[in-house]
Amino acid sequence: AGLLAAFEARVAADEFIEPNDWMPEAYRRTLVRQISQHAHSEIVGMLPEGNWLTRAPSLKRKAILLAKVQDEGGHGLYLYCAAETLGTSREDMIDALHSGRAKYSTIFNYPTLNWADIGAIGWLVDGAAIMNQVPLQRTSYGPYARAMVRVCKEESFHQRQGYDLLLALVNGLPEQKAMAQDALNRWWWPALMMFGPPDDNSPNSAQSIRWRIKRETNDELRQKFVDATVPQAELLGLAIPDPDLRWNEEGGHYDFGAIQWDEFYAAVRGEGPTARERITARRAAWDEGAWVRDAATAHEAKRAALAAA
Amino acid sequence: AGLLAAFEARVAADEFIEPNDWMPEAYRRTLVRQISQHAHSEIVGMLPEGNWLTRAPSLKRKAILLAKVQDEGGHGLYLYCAAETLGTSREDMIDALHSGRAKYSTIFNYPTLNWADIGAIGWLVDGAAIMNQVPLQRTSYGPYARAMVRVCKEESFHQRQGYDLLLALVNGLPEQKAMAQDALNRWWWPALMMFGPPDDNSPNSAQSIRWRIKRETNDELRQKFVDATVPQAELLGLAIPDPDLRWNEEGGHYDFGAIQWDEFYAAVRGEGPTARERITARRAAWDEGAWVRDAATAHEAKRAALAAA
Amino acid sequence: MDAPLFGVLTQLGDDSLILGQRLCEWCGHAPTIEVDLSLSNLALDLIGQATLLLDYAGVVEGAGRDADRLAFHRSAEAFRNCLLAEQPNGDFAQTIVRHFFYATYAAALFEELVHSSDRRLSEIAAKAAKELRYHAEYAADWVVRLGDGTEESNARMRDALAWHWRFVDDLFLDDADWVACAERGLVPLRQALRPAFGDIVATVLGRAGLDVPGKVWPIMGGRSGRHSEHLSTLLAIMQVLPRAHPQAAW
Amino acid sequence: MDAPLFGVLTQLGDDSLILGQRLCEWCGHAPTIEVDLSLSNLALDLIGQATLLLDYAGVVEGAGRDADRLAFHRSAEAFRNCLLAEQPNGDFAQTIVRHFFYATYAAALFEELVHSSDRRLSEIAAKAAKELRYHAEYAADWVVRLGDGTEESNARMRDALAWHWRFVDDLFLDDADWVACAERGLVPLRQALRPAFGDIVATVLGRAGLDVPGKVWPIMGGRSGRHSEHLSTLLAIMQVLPRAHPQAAW
Repeated sequence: AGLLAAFEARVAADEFIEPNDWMPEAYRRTLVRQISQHAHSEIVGMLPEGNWLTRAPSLKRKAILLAKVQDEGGHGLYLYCAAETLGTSREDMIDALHSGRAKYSTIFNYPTLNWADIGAIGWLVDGAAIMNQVPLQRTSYGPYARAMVRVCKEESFHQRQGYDLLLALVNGLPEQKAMAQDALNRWWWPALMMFGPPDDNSPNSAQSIRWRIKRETNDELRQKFVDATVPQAELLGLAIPDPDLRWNEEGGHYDFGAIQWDEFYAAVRGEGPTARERITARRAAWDEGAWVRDAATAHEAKRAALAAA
Repeated sequence: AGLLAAFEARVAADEFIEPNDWMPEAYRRTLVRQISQHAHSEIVGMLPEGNWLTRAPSLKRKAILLAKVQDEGGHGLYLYCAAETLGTSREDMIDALHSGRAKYSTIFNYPTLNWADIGAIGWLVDGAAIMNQVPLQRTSYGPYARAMVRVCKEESFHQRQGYDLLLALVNGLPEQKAMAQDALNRWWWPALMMFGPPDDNSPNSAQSIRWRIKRETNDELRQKFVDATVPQAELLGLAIPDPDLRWNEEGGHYDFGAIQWDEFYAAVRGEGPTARERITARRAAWDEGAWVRDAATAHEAKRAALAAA
Repeated sequence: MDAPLFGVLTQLGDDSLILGQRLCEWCGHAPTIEVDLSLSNLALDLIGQATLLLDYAGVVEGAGRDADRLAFHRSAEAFRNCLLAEQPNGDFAQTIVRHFFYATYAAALFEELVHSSDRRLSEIAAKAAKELRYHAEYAADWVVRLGDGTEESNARMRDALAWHWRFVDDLFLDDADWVACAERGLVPLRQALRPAFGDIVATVLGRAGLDVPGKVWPIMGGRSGRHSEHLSTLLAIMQVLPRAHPQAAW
Repeated sequence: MDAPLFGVLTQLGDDSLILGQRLCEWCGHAPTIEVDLSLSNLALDLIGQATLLLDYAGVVEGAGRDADRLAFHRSAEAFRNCLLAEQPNGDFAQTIVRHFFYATYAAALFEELVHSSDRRLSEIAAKAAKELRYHAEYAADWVVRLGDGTEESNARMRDALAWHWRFVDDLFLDDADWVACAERGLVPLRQALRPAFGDIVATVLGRAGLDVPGKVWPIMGGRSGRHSEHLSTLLAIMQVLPRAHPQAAW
């Protein structure tokens, strides 16, 4: 109990908790769940973008997208490492993903249907991710906070690139501008859902905030995102697909329409439109790569045996 | 010996030999080899054309090509049945194909690189096949001869369709005409090789001719093909890629240049440009279909058991 | 232009075209030669139907587009086929379940379309209905064979059912164009065909020793051009020549 | 136009482009995240090299085409990449063997090209040579790991060697354009690089417990636009957007 009080005091004082420090089991469990879920999201998130890598319409865009997807893989790696400092293994986490025990962001279960989707993902999805992640640079668990510093820097870069891709489209041919509008139409609502369920239906939020695992509520972050994004859409000349969206003069923010939470919960249950494709692709990559990992292990063992001899 | 003499007399009198008739073992072996090789060629031959089925540039051409490839599968089926009358099983023949013991026409180890190749295959490859097969309608083995009657009728139809495809191209845009010329450049020499090695290097020919398994020599058939095809190429306005080709007034036929027999023998050894693709595709189809065939057999057995109970 | 009729005809034609295109991919790769020939046959029927339906759609549109123009020069979001039709072939179980659902639906639909007040549509339907009846029987036979076959084939069928069941609501959606044409007696409502579809599915799966899948979150959007990721890659291949040579005739 | 130099630059640029495109297909599907990142890295280098080389080819041609125009608006027979580069990814062993052969050849080539009498080519080569040296080492490490790993990995490597060995003569072909440029001191003859290539292959395969494949009938044609069936489908995907919207900028 004294340990717990000391822990809570350190957290309240915005000190970092490090791997070898004492921590409550619930704190550890929550972090493992959150960090591994974040790692899985980075890895699964490579797939919807990878879907257009082979079809990027210019060499420059192809290189930018390659570098972006690579960054995401890199984020996945540091996040797995951060989670490992909490005493879980990468294999266990991957197994939890493949068996459906672990979740990843519902956003990656939506399909990428045209080239503008790559821009919309950068602008909206990375944009929402940044809103979620900026506060996590000061989250209470040290390795996670430090990973977030690097992740956020790269995500901001991706967001600008996504916006730039869309700018080229809206300034292009009418059918290019139509692609951009179509992408916004499809990604807007799923992006708003990325902040999670509304606060009145988010049972773990209070404790996570007390423990500085989260630092702002879902609805606060969602509002920030809407307020930041609406002017950007206007600059692109694209219409946000929400007839109820309007500026609230008193509140100093945008009011927006009702979110289809039944769709969100279906996606959380793994029933999003491309959920089966995503998890099938990840499992196939893992299973078909087993012989490679086995071979590398076997070779390493032989080398070590030789070196020891 | 009396049996053999009687057999040879019947064959010499152009009578048909039927499955239950006595026949020399060498005759049976030669026929099994030739008929199954012909069947394999039909089945493997579906692949180079299937390669463009998904890319046929009009719905009409797609339907024509579908019907053509289907005919080829049908030919493969009757020919396997004809070979089965000689006491071999379809599974054995397929196994011989997949293990490399059995051959198929070397022509199908060349790639189909543009849409005009589909026309060139119809015109040249089916054309050469017809030259080879028309005499086989009178081959001494009854089931084979009867299969050939149907095959030849359909092949003539395919040849006209191939020529028609090329006519559309040579009357189209310059880049379409260029496709047609490119296809002729690549398919001409392989088509000439379809008649097999030159007579002075074709050891089994004499006996096959005596037994009416063949009725004309390789070189005779090749000459016929050249003489029939050159005027057709002229009608298309395409150049045959042979600087030595010229009309021989005295002989009343076309003289043509030297065939690269080393390339032919490489193809026979299974080293043609797409030989590995073809056999890999056939093996994969067979292996990946094993569970389907097993399921059908199991279901049939259960049904039979129920019916018997 | 009669926009609702154009919408209905492209929905019908695109279903046939895209499913036919998928079946073309099997050519030379099926489990037996007999199956290879059967799948080509099914594809041939579907490509034929697509040609008639899209040619008619072009006439209704009145903008000079024929079936080829519609097939080879539209981008994915202009296609109005159901999501079911564009699903990847997967293994043979996936192909069979997809075809079973589609042909069971389409056979019933085209049988009704024979009575359409639109003469040309009714004539197309008369031919198509006969073909699709055979498709439905062929697919149902394989559903039974594979469901009842081995443990492996049964497991593969369960996966295939789980994959495709999510697209059945999309298959039966009556969108605004469809409803408008239904009100004019041109087409039956798809929803009206659904109970009979359910009965056939239950009967056939019952014979196959397979359970009818439970309720799932439906995946929708085909009729309004919101497709899966699979359609655009299918079109990249299918349309490659006409796109590269837009002025060419073939 | 300096046609031989244009030919050489498109040969070089197309090799990078097509192999880079192939590696893009791995994205999200590699055996480990680390390998996924490495393959993206290799692809990124190759796409960068392709951009520099094809942009320069466009300048030499003087017809207003830039790298994108050359990459996205040529048909298969105008591509002059080696057959090796366009081979399908297959399993990871196939990808590694393809990359090992290519990078071993290309690292040596670009190291020589640093001394080209053409200043722009020499500058491009300086950057590329460093990258390709790393590619060759990365691939060689995996050749050893997989050859020496398990029975299965060794068997897969043997298959991969048998598949790709047939394309090595094509890789080293000095066609007329190449010879003309070699005579002007712009490029080294590829044949001159072959003995060193053979030595490296023998050494690495030796460490991997793999035999150098014996003599086979070589498959030729890449440099003159006679490709395998694999290139046209790769291009159908890669070029789909610029072909559908020829006037667009991206």
